[in-house]
Amino acid sequence: MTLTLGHFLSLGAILFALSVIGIFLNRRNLIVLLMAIELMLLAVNMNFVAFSYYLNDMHGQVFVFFILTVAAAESAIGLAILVLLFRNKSNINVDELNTLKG
Amino acid sequence: MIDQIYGFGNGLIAATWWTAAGWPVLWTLIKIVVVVAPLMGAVAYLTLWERKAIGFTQIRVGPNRIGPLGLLQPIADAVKLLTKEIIIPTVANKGLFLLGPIMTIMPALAAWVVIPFGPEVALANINAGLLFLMAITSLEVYGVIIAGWASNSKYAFLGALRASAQMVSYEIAMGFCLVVVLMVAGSMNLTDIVMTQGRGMMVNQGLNFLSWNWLPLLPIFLVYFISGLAETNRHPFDVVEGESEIVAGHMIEYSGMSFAMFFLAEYANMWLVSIMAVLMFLGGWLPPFEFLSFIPGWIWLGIKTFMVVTMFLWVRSTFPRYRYDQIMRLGWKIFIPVTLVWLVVVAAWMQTPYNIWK
Amino acid sequence: MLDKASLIIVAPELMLLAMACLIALVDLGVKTRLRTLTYWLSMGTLAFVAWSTAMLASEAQTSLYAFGHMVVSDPMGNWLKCFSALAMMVCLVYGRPYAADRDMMRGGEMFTLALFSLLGMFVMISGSNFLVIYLGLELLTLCSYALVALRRDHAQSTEAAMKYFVLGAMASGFLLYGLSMIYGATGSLDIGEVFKAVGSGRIRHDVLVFGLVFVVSGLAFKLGAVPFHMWIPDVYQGAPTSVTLMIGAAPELAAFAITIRLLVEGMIPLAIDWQQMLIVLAVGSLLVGNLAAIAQTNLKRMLAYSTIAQMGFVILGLASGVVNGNTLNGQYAYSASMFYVVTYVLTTLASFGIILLLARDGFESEEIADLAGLNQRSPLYAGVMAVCLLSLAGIPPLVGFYAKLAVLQALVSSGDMFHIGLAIFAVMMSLIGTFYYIRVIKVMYFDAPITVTTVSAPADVRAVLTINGALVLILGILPGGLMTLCFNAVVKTLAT
Amino acid sequence: MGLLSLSIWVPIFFGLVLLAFGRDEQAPTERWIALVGAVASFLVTIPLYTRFDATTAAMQFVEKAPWIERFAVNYHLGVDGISLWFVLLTAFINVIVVISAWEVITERVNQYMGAFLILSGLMIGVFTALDGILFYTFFEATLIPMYLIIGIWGGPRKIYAAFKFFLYTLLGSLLMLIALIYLYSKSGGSFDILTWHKLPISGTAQTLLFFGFFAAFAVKVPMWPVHTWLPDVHVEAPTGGSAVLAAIMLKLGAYGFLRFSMPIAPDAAHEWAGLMIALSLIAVIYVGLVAMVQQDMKKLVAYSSVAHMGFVTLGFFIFNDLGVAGGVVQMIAHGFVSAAMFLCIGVLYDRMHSREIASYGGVVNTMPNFTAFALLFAMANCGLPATAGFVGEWMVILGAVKSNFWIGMAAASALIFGAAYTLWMFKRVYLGPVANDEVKALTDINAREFLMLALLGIAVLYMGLYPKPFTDVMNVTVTEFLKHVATSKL
Amino acid sequence: MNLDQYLPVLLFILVGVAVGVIPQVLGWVFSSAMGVRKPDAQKNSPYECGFEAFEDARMKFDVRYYLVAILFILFDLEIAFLFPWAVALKDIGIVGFWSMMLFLGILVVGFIYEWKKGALDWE
Repeated sequence: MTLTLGHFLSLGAILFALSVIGIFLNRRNLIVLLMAIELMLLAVNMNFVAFSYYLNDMHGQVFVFFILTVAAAESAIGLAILVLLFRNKSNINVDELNTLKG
Repeated sequence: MIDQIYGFGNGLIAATWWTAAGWPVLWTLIKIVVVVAPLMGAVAYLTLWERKAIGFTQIRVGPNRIGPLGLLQPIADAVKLLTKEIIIPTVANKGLFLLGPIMTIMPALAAWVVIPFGPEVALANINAGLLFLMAITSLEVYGVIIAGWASNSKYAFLGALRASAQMVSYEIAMGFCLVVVLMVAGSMNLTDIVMTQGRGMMVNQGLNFLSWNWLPLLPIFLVYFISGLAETNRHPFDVVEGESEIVAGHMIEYSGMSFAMFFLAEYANMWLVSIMAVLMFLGGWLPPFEFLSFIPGWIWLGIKTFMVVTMFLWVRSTFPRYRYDQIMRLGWKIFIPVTLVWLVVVAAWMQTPYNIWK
Repeated sequence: MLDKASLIIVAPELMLLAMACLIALVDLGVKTRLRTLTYWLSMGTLAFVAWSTAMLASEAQTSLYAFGHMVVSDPMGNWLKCFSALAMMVCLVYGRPYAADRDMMRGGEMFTLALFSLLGMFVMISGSNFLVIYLGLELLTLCSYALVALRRDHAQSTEAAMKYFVLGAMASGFLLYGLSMIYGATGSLDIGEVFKAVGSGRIRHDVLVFGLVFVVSGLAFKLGAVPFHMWIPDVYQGAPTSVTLMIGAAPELAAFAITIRLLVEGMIPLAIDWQQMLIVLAVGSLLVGNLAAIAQTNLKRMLAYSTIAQMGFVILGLASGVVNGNTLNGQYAYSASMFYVVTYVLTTLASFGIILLLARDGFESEEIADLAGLNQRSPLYAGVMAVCLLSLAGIPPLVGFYAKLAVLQALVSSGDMFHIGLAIFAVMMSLIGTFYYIRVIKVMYFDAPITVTTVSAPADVRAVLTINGALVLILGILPGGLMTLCFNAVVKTLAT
Repeated sequence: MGLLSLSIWVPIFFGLVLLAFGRDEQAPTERWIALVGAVASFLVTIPLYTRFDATTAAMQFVEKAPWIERFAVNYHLGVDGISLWFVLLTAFINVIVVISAWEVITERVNQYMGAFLILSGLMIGVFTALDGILFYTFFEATLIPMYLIIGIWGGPRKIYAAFKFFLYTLLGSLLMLIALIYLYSKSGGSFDILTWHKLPISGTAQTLLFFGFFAAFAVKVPMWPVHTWLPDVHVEAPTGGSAVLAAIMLKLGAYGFLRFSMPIAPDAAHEWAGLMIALSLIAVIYVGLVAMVQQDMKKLVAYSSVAHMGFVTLGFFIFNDLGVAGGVVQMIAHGFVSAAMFLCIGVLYDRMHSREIASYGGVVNTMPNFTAFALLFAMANCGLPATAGFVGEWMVILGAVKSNFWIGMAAASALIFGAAYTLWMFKRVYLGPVANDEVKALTDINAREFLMLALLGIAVLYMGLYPKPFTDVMNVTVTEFLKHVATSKL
Repeated sequence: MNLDQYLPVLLFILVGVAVGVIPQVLGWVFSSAMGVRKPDAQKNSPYECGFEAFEDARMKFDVRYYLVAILFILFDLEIAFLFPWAVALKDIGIVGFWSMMLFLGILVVGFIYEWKKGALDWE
């Protein structure tokens, strides 16, 4: 079996879908949410790398590099907010995020 | 001769699956075993050498009962560990608990795949060798964290947190060191890094060792070496397993062969850090003086690595243990600024006409 | 690559960056409660940056590219930058006393983060490459997350920060996924190249549209359009009001800019496809925003839903640029949207400014009922608030009316009955919107005050707030200048 | 600055000056400033009449300056025979309103007076605007001060009334906005009303435009069945608010028919004239009947306003000069009369704090002077000859008879209802024995009230006895107007 | 894509895993076979100075560990950016040098900032 662009894109799409499902269906733990977000960015990276390789164009990989950086910065901030939330509410359940309604 | 063996094996079975996939895999496995087996030996005997060396420092004899001069001691230790009961605490996460040691030993070994033992003598001569090394050694932290978490014991958990915080802190300083080396070598391939050290003004005068990276990058070399100590949780940075505070850190719930894995990994890492230091700063397999170049490169490599690893032991037997806050302070507030400054200095140096790494 | 011309083009950004770093460091030595030194340094920087972008905007006749087509400097972008810098200044003026009362200024992070988020907006606005736009966007949103969480011991704002973070990150993910598809289809990250590739017609339409769906959803998230609006009410309500202002005002300008860059400059040949999507978004936003706002008792939350509804109008303008493949209407439609966004920001600033002003130590003043009898306590501030709300409702002679007029004109002039129907729908919705706006006016003017304390404010807040409110009125009486400015900016920008 | 600009901006300027004042400590000063402002703004409108050239239908005192260049919107003002009197009427009523509020309003005096002055300026703007957007701006902007006037100084259900007023009228005008924008596109980028008058438009478009404008103006007039806001608002509004609302604001809608609906979409206007006439007749007859059963004086007068405005629209849509001119005259007359009626009620209300007819009776015994005025205005409201109310209604009925006897018949019959409910109310409130102790304690009107009622009384009588100045001014314009409307644009 | 050189990498990782697994299995087998494996409840309880564990070990822990983690992520990425730059420095010359100096400058600002804020203090 040879790997074609389609395979990589499918993988990317599956990862992306998984992460979206993870974000919407996860009702338990915020950490899982953060992980789903990371997964989403990785799915995009998969796309970019695949395209970059098949288009023979380095820009896609450069983009991936930056996405990785941003992802790290994002998770850093996400973690920081999570810690704050934990200190303020003593848990990190998604269901507990309910004081803002209307 | 090696080519002949390879050819022989290749002709052993006349089928395409064999020549295309089967034999290359087997051949690679053989090569891996050729690396791993001596490595395991070296690890085993490093434990003995450690005890001996510390003994000498303290004007003792060290182990001397089993075998001549205690040379069979490591084997005895291995047998003992092999037959000890493996305890799995009832409250532990079973799967993760068993995964911990594996995740610890695996990177310690897998990193060796890119280490060149001479020109053209590396299992995988990949062009991103240094990157691979960084990546795979970073996995080490997972082993620690998994072990500490899965044990479900306070000491293990605290130990794991402390160990991982320490390891990641020093990884940054170490990373900066690697960047500086990369910068002067202009390549991430370890073979290239060694080879670039064999050029320059001093080489022309036969004083090879003066053109190695350790001299122009002396601060970096020192930072690297000390970070290496901290990365491997060696003395004087071994608060992680500080017996008097948190007994054995993340490994406390482990016993028998599971415990031995952590042990093995630590010593394999010591070797790894040492050989890396040699490759990056001490000219790898290059002879220190031109007139000594008749001695084969792998011997030089061995000698240098042995000397560096002995320094680990020497440090252990000499220095008292650091406090944890001191460790973190050293990593963040001293090493990072120092490496950063030296990085800028070297980069600027390379922009001047006095660049010695053209 | 690193030529002098490029450096001049990004000079405002460089200045902002340098000063943001400097202010972060200088602030470490500042000890006063109100961080006076940091504040004035920030204000000086912002003023300078606003001035320099205005200079660039008024001098430039065409688009200038720098760093190998990575960034572009055009009149539209520079004006938007100028406005966002000014908006940020106003945010800082209004927000400082509030933040100081709420223990948000133990450090100068608010100023540093504000400057960095402004830098993010600048980068977004100037981006001529997917990568640059993405980086700007992330710089902005990352700073915004931190800003929302700035009130560390306040559970509600932390919760808002978490929601903002999760949904914002997801939005970036959507946008990126779409961009990756467009990149794959066209083979370039450069907007100009993408435009050429899309226009060539050689590219598979379904792939492009697949990517486009994600890009539009990502943009809709950032603009706060239904059905991607979930974060807006929660974040507006939960965030400290001074931060609500920062994320609710200037970033809308930047979001507008990237929408123009990506959809119009990059993919105008696909206008048929994205206009349909935008229309759905706009209709949803107008419907949900206006209807949900009625039910609110929290003023911030109500303004959040009103934002959604207002964004519906902006999107409506964007969706009426191309008629039957003819882009002639574009300059009217896009300049109408730009005018709408700019005036919306101006109005939002003043209305949140009032909320900030009325909030005292330990009292948030975010319920609509808290405004009761404001007219008796302070006719000036009640007047400013009334002017803002009526402007948002689109009552002449306030600036919001001309914004709506411009958008409706763009819709109607496209000529077909469908667009006229949309226009009628939009005005019906804005009628519903009027209801909740004038309800607030009712509370301010007709109800008896709960407290009789007079409203006091620092001199700078008072002055800026008065000017801000007056501007809403003055621009309403004389909207021509700003309208022409937006029109010329869009025309010049799209010409190249 | 031209005369028209002056008449718009002088009151607005004084209004802003008043708003800048602080609290009620300075109330006396504020009242005087308001009066000075109102009188000044009335004075600047007088030259409009004296210098008006009644021999031409063209726009006079035209001012034109670019305003929003992006949309080719101009600051374009002008008056013709139709709109001239409204400018003066507005300024005049404004003076009366200021006087009426003199002692009555004690809270936030500056805002009250300021709102009325600004409102007056804005309404003059509506009557003089020759640019679609300018017109719309003034038209809508009047909502804001009126909303506040009702909401702040109104009666117990003021909030309901204020909202109803605001949203009803806004709903209509938003559709007009679409129509304006549509015309802008059709005319190739012009908001000039006079250009629109000449613009050829297809039949369907005319119908749509007609109804777009209808939505705005019918609500404002108000025509049946969208009149329901008016009684509520009148009841709750303060006296001055009711007076201005009845006297001027209702005219904005009727004026809009003349300025927009009919000349821009003449064919549609003809086509739908039947509907308009039907609605007007319903307003005249049915609403007249409704008025009869009211217990609340203000409500009664409000319904009578609806009925009177029905005469106006009826006059417009029978398309002859008697009808149209009669409609315009009726508007002016109603401006005086309805204002006076509401002020009378206000006078009573200030003393008794009740608007129920039942709480009064025999007021004539304690307030003879006042009752004399009240009788005059009641007669005018019935449309008895020699009062202002007679002229317009008579012209409209004559016009109606000319076009269709039965319409004229129906309209004439409405006069009887008008007389019935007005006089019945008069009888119940003013005549007979003193009903109770409160009425007994009433004091007659003071000098201020006398002045205000006298001014209106003079106007009503003058207009009733010598309507020529009013009709002369508009004759040429109305003829031109009818000629224009009669020409098909298809 | 030339991945030939990565075959040994993959195999070596597998070997590494095997080296982790096999001795443990052997240890299990030997200890069982020799009868030293006698688990009991006390022996299998977590170590806590001879006491029963008072509470769950997954307790709240010091926020500074989070801080280290966050700082690590950021600095590690700086290094990730330095890697390609360092390799190519000889080719990209003075422009590359100054670009990275700008980058490092910002990094240093952040570093000074967090130092002064006390983020690097453990005590």
